[in-house]
Amino acid sequence: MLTSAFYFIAFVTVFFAVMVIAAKNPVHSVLYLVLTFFGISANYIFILDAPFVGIVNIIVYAGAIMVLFLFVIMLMNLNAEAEHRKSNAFLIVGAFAGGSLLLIVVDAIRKVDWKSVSGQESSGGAIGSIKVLGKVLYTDYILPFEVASVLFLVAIVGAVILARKEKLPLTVGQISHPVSES
Amino acid sequence: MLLEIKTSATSTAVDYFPIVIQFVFAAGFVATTMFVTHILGPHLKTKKKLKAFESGIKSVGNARQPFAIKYFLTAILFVLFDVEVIFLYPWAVNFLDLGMGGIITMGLFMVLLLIGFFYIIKSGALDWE
Amino acid sequence: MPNIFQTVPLIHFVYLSALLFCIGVVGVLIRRNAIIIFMSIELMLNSVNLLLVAFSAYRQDPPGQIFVFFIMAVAAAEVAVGLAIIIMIYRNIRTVDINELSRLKG
Amino acid sequence: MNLLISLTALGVVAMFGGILKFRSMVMPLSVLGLIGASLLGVYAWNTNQSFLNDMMRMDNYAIAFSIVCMAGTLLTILFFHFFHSENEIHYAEAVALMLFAVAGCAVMVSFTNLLMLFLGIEILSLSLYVLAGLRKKDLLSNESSLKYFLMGAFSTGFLLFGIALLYGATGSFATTQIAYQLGIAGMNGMAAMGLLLLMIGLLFKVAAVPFQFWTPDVYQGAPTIVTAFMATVGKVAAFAAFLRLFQLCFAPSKEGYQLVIGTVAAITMLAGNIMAIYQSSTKRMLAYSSIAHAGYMLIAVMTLNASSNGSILFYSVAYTLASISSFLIVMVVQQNRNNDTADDFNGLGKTNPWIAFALAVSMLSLSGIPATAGFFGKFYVFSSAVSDGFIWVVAVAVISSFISIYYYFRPVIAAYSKQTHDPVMTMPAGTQALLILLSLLTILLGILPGFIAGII
Amino acid sequence: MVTLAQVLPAIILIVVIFALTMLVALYSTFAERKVAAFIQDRVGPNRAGPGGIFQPLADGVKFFMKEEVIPVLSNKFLFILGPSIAITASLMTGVVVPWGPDITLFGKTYPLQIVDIEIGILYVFAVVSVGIYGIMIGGWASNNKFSLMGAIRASSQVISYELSMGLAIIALIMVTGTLSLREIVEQQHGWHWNILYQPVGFILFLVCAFAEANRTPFDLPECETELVGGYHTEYSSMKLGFYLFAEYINMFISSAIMSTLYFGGYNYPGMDAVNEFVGPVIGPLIGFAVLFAKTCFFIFFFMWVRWTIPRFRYDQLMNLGWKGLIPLGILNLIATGAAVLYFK
Repeated sequence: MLTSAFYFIAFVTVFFAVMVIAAKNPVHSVLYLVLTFFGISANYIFILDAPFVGIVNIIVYAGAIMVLFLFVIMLMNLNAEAEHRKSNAFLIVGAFAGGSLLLIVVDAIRKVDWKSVSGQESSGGAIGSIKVLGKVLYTDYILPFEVASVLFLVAIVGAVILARKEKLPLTVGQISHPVSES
Repeated sequence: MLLEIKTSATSTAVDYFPIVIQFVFAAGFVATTMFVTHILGPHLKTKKKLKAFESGIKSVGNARQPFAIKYFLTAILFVLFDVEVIFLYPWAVNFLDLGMGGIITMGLFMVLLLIGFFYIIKSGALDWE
Repeated sequence: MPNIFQTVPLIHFVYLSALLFCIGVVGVLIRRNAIIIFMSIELMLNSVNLLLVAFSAYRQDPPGQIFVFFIMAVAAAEVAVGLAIIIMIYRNIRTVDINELSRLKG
Repeated sequence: MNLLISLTALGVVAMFGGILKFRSMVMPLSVLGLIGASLLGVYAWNTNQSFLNDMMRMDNYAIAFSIVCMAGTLLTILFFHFFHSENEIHYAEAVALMLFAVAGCAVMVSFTNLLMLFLGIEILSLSLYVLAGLRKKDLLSNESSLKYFLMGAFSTGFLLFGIALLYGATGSFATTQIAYQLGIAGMNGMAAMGLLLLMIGLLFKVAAVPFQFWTPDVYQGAPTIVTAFMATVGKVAAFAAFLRLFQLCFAPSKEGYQLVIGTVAAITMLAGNIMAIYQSSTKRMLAYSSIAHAGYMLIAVMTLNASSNGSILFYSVAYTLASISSFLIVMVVQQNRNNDTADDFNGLGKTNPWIAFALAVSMLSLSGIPATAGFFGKFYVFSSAVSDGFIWVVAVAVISSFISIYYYFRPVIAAYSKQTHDPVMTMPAGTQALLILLSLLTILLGILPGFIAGII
Repeated sequence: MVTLAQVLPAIILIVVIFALTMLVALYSTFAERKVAAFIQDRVGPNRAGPGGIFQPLADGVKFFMKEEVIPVLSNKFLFILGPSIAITASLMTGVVVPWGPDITLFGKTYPLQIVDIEIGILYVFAVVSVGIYGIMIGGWASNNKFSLMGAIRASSQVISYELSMGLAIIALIMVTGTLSLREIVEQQHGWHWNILYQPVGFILFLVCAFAEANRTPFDLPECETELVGGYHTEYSSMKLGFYLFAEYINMFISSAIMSTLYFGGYNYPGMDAVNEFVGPVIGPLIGFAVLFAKTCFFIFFFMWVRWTIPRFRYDQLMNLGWKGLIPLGILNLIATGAAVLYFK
């Protein structure tokens, strides 16, 4: 039952992921990506026993990051016509590159002896629970946690200075003269 | 066992399964209702009615026009703070167990967060005129 | 406690996340809209998350999931900065097509 | 650790310089702070402390590279101060971002856990994305920022996938644990794949061929001082992290991938140098030259023996000194003559002899002529490769160094042998003195290399 | 394996809760009009049935029978998707609410809660944050300036207030030490309601709940004086109905959650004695009735506020969210931390 659930979820996830890059309308892409995230979260919750990560995945990715994407796309009026497709050659090269990467990865991990990799019996406590994760995070991973707050500071400063308006003429290169905004 | 008093730890898959049922139920309800209204309601197509409504005046231009930057900035800052708030949950749950160490850790984090917040307020990024 | 992990082999998760990762890579390579490229990158990061959680669950080892939180935090920070860049560009030239930029350089 | 805290605090202070109206304090404070942080580093020398569940270790390697990065940042901030008015919008924020970036560098060079490596890289990269787009109304700067951002995020994906696979193979993110597990079980397919993807991610960050394609546009479009910062501090930190990762985790199995890195290094050197010849813009030429230098430094990563640490440190110092001053000179020329082709350097020897001298020294050092620091940088790197038997890589490196002389000398020759009617170049006060100081340091290291070479 | 026999109780409970939610939502519309009438000294709807009691049913039938209008320039699929997401999301939140104490039927004990998960509150947050898509997509797909503006305002508002709501909840969790709604309720047994420990947190939560549900005084997204109908300007028939319903369901559920988190849920003073007296079947039902009464009070409160307090201006609203509530939330967090450490 779980195995078939996994195959179902996996199939749906991959399908939506493909649709993300295939959809013409960016709004559709965003929605497909949200669905992909739901698929991944379903994996966390239903199969991998990691409910906290699953829910946080939805809150952070679907509830915050993708909302921001949608915001930007909606406000910028990016309709389907906005993007000229790359030529077919590009498509083929891209697909070929991705496909070969996949083949290489799959080939490398196919031969791994999984018994040595996993196979540890569960120790009883649910490691995906918020309590356990919180304990580990705030005892062993204090330093990365604080460093992450520096990262947030950088992001705050960066976002504020880049997104704010500035009343200057548009230029191309530091030396050349202003060009008119069209 | 679903909906029985839990005696031992069970895996989360079973715990969460009713959510799927609920979803199927809700989605089914929505789809059915939509379909039924579609069947029942009258279908009169008139051109004027299908135009975008702009207070009775003829609609002008594309609705999807670029917007004030404040909205973007609000959304961007929301994303950052949302993640910071998420980090607080596992801490709050273990608040008593972590003791002083936890408080210092989070205190430092909060100080940096507040510095960022102070910066945002002071730089006027959130001023709605 | 029914050991749920015995039912789905770990390698299937590795395949799944590798597949998602490669879809993301292809997306980056074939699209020109900066926002869609960025979304493909998010997809790549998510496939990494999936892989980490799968390993963490099968090994019963919490750090894997902790790492995922940090990836999410970094993704959020990246999104904030990245979309700020995209907005900045859009305000200047009214497009987010990366090839348009090269053309405008002239 | 103290070093990291003080850098962060410094960044926080600088961040408010603009909005709390103490702009004029920002530069002196940052300079003093950076010097203080370096002293803290010196103070921690040989203590080899590890922090908080072995997340990072301040060994001599970490301290040395932190100090190099901080010195680079110090110079960048000084020049930034010279060329940008304090009243310019975002002045304080830009300085703050540089300070945060160098905090990220300190994390990158001292990590003993892959999580820290990742966070360090991200702090550095995010700051650089923003700095590259600092000229918000300049399309080239915009493009630079966007390209750098997309490529950086893309490469982060590879890096992370590599880390995830490595975690799958070894069950840990700690370098000691990874090395231990790999020592027991050996490299299986998954670990090897993880290593490969990690390597791709890092090669992206250091701009090695075939992952270099973003570099020229990004370096050219970014404000020149930011370019200098990226090309020196950013690159040095990336290399230090690269080498540290491989020293800590993968050193025993180096036979497996040395050939790959060697090939990449060879192609990078050749491609970087050959492409550089065809550039008319000197700034763009320097961008390609930085790709070539990534190739030289990769040789040290490839050999991965006892002397690689010292040789890459020396190379970093030499490269940082020469690169910063050459970018600065390009900036001066750009501002005075509105362009930066080799012709714009005409007559520099007459009009501004000291600038021409600094140009000559930095170019000589970049091309590796004896009696400059660059020579010993290359010498150490090449000799450790030769001792490990990588004659062919060194041969390619030497050939490409000869190629590089051609384009490095172009502006120098123009400066000394051609005439101009343009007026004397003007530049902010202090620039010239600093440039001369950098040149003297370059020469000093070229004469007395032992000063730095042996310390780690 | 999950068998039908296992799932059946869950399904029954889902159906019951679903019916209840729908009923409450329907009658909330009625109650709203009656309350408005009461406050404004009018009679309110009184034609359909005695005292207008069948008015909501008539409204419901009308929604079914009305013509569907889908504007030509809109994106049809997304246009339909918007309200569907909105109502589905609002229906999903109710599953984690513990509606009553465990009930014993036919010799077996069943909890009156559809799912008891360890991170119940986070689940609610996740669903709420997904609910934004309904508004955004609907507003964008309409291809109408008012709708888009309304959608943008609504989503900006919702995300801004989500932060303070999170901060309020975190302070609560520091007291309770758990995210499971069931455990939170059980900790409040008798009189130990969380409102006593978290008064500021409750006020924060209450304000945010108003904003999240887009209720007055935070109903800027649909303020008819500026934006006609806001994000649902172009909607008609059942799709409009879904948006309106979603709002009422959200109001109901957030009232229930507020009662659960801060007002003891199904607990009431002296419930042990009552339970002993009436037995294991009636007792839980009384508990349920208590929760329901508390919820109804909050729904009434929502309506009361709507007809009493004028609407904010948008800049006031954003300033309140970012510069008022977030600092307040952080202060509350610090105070709570200090208090918890001091007393335990």
